[in-house]
Amino acid sequence: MGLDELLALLKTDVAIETIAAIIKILVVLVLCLQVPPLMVWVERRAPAMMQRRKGPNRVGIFKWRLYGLIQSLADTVKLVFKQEIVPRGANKVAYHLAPIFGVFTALLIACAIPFGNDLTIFGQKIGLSVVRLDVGFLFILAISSLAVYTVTLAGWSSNSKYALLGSLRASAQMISYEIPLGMSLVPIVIIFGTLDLNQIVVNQGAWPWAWGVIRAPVSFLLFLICMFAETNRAPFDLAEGESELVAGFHTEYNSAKFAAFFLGEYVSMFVLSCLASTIFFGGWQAPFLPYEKIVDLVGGYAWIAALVGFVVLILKACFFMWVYVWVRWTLPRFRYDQLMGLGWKFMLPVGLVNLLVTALVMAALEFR
Amino acid sequence: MNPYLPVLIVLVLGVGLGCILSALAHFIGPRPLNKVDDDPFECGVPAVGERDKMSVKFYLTGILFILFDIETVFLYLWAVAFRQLGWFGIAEIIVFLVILFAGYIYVVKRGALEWD
Amino acid sequence: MVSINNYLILATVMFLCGTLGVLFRRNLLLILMSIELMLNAVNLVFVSGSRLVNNLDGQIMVFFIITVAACEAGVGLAMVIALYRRYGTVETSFLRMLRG
Amino acid sequence: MFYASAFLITICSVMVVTNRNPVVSAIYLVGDLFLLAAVYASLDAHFVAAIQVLVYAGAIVVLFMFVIMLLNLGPEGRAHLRIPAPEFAVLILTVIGFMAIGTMLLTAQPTGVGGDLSAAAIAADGGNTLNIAKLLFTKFLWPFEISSILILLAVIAAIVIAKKDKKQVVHG
Repeated sequence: MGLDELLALLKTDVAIETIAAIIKILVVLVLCLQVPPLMVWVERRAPAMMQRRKGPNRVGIFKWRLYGLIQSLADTVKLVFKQEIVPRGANKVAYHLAPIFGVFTALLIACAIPFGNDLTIFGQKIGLSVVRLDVGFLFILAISSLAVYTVTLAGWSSNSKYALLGSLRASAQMISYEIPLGMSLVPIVIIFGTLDLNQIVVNQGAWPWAWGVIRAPVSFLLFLICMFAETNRAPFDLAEGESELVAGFHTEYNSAKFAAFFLGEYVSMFVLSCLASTIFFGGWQAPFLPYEKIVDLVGGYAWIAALVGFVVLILKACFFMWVYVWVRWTLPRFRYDQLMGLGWKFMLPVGLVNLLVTALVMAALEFR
Repeated sequence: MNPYLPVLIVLVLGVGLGCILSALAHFIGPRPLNKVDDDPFECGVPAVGERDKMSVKFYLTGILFILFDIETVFLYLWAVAFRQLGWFGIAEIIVFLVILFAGYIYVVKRGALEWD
Repeated sequence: MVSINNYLILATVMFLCGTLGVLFRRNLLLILMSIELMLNAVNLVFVSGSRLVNNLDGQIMVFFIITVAACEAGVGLAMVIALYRRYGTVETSFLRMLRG
Repeated sequence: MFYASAFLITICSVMVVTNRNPVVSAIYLVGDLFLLAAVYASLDAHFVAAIQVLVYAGAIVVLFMFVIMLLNLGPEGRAHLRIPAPEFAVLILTVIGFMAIGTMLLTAQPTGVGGDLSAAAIAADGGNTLNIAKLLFTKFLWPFEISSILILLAVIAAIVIAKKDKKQVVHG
């Protein structure tokens, strides 16, 4: 086969689509795998900064310490080389399955997030998310509802009282906050009239006063609270209240499986941050700079504009990641009855009222 | 191309990643097990007694979750067709929500959401 | 597209598994799970049939079936819990003795 | 694609029914439901696929898990090999019923009566979810409202049955 034929083959629709899909998958995977080590570093250095201490800064390769960044690397290596201990009486199937659930649910949600506007490559329209579905939102909710199994299976299988208690608490918390999470997003669907995440970003535009956070502020607050609760992060980290439950559902996990839990947790934090930016903060839209204008500015190269959008989205997500850390070291932990009360007795009614008010206002504006 | 094909690929990669992490420890980590290594963790004290039975509260939360979950799905369906359905749709959903809210009030009144 | 018969065969296998579970398992929870399996077999028939005759009604039926299944699971499991609390077991062979 | 998932679904279904440990059964049930969602997706029924995972795998089976954990159920003993006569009759009847349906479908292949449901046609019409929504809130208005009453009743029933009354004597 000659070179020309090969090039012609590469320009067919199927080939372009396939190559684009592979690239997108790789980008998402690589991006998600960068998050945990970086976040571990941030979570050590940020509180150190807040509490006026130094934090880990000793580990280095030769003389490069990179402000303690190498510590994450060292920890990863350490975790992998640790002895693996499966507790006696543990259910093997469930015990080995739990961390896997955690990793793949987080990665699957990342698939639905649009990292840029649609690109046209050789006359083929390519959406910059791994998967583009007309059930977009529901896909995310569905996959995130599977994340409960990580917690349930891990706690149940490890044959330990602490783990079981921690997992029951954590899973009850996760399912309780899934309802307000779902409800907080319904007004967004009403306002933007679509379940497609990229369409929502396009409809928000580049002007911050048209973004979701301004049009549906109550939804944003509900979503923010649910974000913390779904990932079992402070102030909702009762599942691993160190003083009562040792480490919660992953008490009996060690070595690389423990690392897998970490990976799942941080990736899902990152994905939820991306989601929050996408829905409420205009996603890949740079503030005050409409997409067309960026395309003009960079001389008509749409892919550079898409790259700008990608960076903008990551920056927005980083902001939310910072909020995660910030809140963790600022707010005290909730009590369990307060936590469940907040979810069921406050957020659920507020979510419903928010939904109805949004619907009535939109109806009054749109159907005369 | 089926839109779910990339999802499948990521699913396989994700599961593979989880498996690799699990397997790594299995093959790299030191093997010999101490006698007490695989004891369930009890803060260093030998484990006592059976696992306790759990409060039925968790179960009640579970069932309420299912039912409100379905309600949310109905709400999404309505929200998607919001513009096509118009005021008629709003009237329908209000009837729907009123009926379910009656259930919610019953739940609260019966104290099924109290954690003591 | 795969022929409808294959979907029906798959549904049959699932339904039979469910039937076997309901008939021969002694654990009430397993019986409830088997019922879910049977309901899913029915759902599969509905969805593939909806595609076959090009009519969305089948998919809406599935939606209602899922609603009913959720309610059934909720109430059924509540009964399992109540029975367990009363008699300390969920084995049908024991509960059968309750028949007057 | 279909054959792979069909094969796995069959295995999972058999495992659900035959496994002695309820939690492991529940795990296989999740696998079953997830694979079924994949089959629905391959039939372009995206909405049904999504709620299959959201409600079935993400909620109903979680509830099963909760109950199993709550009651702390261990593996059960081997089932009796003796097959009671009435149950055997039911089994035979089921097989015969399925064979009847199969023959019916083989002899009279039903053909399209409604609109076009191919992926392209659905996309042109605003997507699977929108179509289902429109149908649900017009043609299926009454079932929709009745299902809300059903949910209400289920809430009340579940709480009445499962909740321990303070007045009642507490067993165990």
